Amino acid sequence: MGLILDMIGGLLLVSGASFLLFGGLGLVRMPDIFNRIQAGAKTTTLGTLLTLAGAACLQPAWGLKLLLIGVFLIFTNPVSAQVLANAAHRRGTQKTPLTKVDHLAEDRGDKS
Amino acid sequence: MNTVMFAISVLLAVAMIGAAFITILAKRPATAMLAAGLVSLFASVLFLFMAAPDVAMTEAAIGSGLTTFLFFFVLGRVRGGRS
Amino acid sequence: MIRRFAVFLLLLALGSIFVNLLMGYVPDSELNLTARYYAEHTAQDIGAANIVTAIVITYRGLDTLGEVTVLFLTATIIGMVLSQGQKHRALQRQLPPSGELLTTGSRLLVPLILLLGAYVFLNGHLTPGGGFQGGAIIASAALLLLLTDPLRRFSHRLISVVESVSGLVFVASGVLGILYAGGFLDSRILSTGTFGALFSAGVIPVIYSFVGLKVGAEFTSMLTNLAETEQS
Amino acid sequence: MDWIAMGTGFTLILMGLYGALTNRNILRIIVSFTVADTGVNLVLVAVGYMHGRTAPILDEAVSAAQAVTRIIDPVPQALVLTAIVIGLGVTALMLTYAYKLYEVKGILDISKCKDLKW
Amino acid sequence: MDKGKSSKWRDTAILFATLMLFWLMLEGKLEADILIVGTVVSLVIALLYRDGLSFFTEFRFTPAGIIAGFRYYGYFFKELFKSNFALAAIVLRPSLPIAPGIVKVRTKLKSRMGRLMLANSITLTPGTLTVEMEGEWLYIHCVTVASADIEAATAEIVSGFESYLEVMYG
Amino acid sequence: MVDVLVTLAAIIAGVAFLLALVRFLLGPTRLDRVVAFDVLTVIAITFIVLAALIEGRGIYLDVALVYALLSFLGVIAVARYLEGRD
Repeated sequence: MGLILDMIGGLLLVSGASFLLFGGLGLVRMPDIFNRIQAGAKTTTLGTLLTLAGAACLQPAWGLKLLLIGVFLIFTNPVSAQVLANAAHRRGTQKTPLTKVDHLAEDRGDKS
Repeated sequence: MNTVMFAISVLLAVAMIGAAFITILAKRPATAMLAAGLVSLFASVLFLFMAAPDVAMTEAAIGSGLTTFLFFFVLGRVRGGRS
Repeated sequence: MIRRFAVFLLLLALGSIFVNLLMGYVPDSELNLTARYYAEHTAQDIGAANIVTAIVITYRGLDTLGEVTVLFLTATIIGMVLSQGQKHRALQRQLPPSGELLTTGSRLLVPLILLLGAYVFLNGHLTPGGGFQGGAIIASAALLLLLTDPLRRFSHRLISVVESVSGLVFVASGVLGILYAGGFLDSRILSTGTFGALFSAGVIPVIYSFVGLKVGAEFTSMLTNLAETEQS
Repeated sequence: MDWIAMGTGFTLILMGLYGALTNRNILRIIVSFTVADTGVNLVLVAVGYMHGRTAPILDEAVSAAQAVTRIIDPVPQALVLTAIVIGLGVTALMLTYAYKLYEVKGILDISKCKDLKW
Repeated sequence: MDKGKSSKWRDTAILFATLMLFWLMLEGKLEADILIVGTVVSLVIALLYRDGLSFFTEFRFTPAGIIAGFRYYGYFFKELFKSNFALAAIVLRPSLPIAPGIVKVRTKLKSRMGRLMLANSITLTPGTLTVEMEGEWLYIHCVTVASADIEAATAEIVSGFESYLEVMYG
Repeated sequence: MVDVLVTLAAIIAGVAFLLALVRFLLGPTRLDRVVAFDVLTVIAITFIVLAALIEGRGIYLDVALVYALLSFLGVIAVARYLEGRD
């Protein structure tokens, strides 16, 4: 039983790290800042959550503290991503030419 | 098993030196400050690897959090008045 | 040009000294005498699980008192420097109002950050952390409030009251150490308790809590002083 | 690991000093100082590190009886703890004076401050 | 929002309970001294920072609300996994098939926590990122824009979470 | 067997770290660097958890907790500064 739990924990660790890797790859490959924020925010959240779950499988005694770190991450990561995206939009950062629509810019333009 | 942590420390050391290069060479002060925060962040992880969790926590809370903020605060004031 | 050359020369000399130091460095394989004493005696004498805390608060308590004093002086000097003559140049920077999400998020997170700070300094004798880290975390909560609403003002009175009361408690417990235990800042005026419990290690948790409050108040006053330069 | 940390620390000190001595923008000088500060702390902690030992905190993993053979030197850590906190105080003070200088003179370039030049 | 005095006190009580829960999770033990200190600390924070919100501030403690909460988290983690695999597929493909854009969608939620949770969930789910929230309008950046029409985008992005959150928070 | 998996996880996380570092070094705008900073902080949390597993010390997790809360603050401070001036 313990061995199976250990194996599950190890596999969760590896899959969490792989999601981090996808995040890093997305960060390098994506063409503009909004897409980079998307790659950064999502994959790091899930990757870290999986890593924490894996650690909890390997050391069940640490479960509560790991859960707490996970809760904090779920609430801080999207907020910082949103603030960053908002700042980027307010600064009028260059968007990739692939961009199709931008309702926010249209509405902002109307107001000011 | 310790080789893993050794390898990560080498990685962190390289990253710290790279970030320090950005700090002293960057054109804009804001970039330099961000890179200094990054140096402090990696130093904190390295402290933890050297079995000093107290120091790591101090460096994370003070070096990476408050110092970076203080710099940006003053930078905002200084540039805001120029216009 | 000549200045750059001088700098280069200086750094070269310093670098050669460093290389010498690095080459000649032999890591210890045994603890030295002081560290061995601390490692052997902390658990029985002080009752603190975190030896660094025992050193900071009890064995080297005077240094900590000096450190807190230096921080207090720094905060005071910053307040004095910034309070003079800020009228003649009104620095108006239009920071746009923060979005609804950041406002709600900060109202959600600030109590948790405060709780984490309290946890860090109350458990300074058991887990990593202590008054300085906890104080910095509490100041970060104030910082998050300032970032969300740049025009927010904290009560200076509250900050200075918290600061002076904590300083007084710190010194008073040191004096009580002279009266009831071995000397200034001896932590054994309360019983050491069972090893590993929250109420243990004598007066260390009390002192560290007040150090945490004091450091938090000092950092917050630095931040607010800087923040208030915006207004005039 | 201590070699790496020590070497990195020395490199950071040198780079921070280089930045502080060659830059003219006062904010850049202060940033370089913090980098050198971090380097000094790294060297100090690396001096206290010993191979194969763990953090000086006693819990289930390290009992009080085996502390002498299992933990690393706690004294440099206590020292560095103080150094980091005071470092923030010093940085805050420097930044305040930089701000004041800007407020009074309207410049950040240190080479243009010739009042006290001899 | 018209907040009465009793509702303010209710918020404080809920904040206190949440802080107490977090304190116990942080300590990981249940002993008398920990409970005493935790009560004091949570009480001081809850009374000092009266603006504080907690995860349960506007939560409806009805059976339907609690069931919706559990189902919401199940749905949320399913979407989180889906979003990550979708992003990995995009990133790993050499041609990088993206067509980004910022679209505008509408939400019916009124409570602050519900709106925050909605925005956070949208940020963490497939190819979407909340950029700004103004009144009933949400501006969302999408990696691949399906349709620029407001109603269609609302149905596609928001409605899945909104149905649960509406029951939970209102 | 578990050791091998933990090592593998550390290697993969290290590669991710390097990629994020590349974005920090290149980053055309400052906000790109901030995004990279955010990602690097979160990867540092993974490193801390791995170190705690390897050393077998649960107390290291407290540091990860402080990281999770304070990295957020650094990012918000920089983002708010960059938002304020244009």
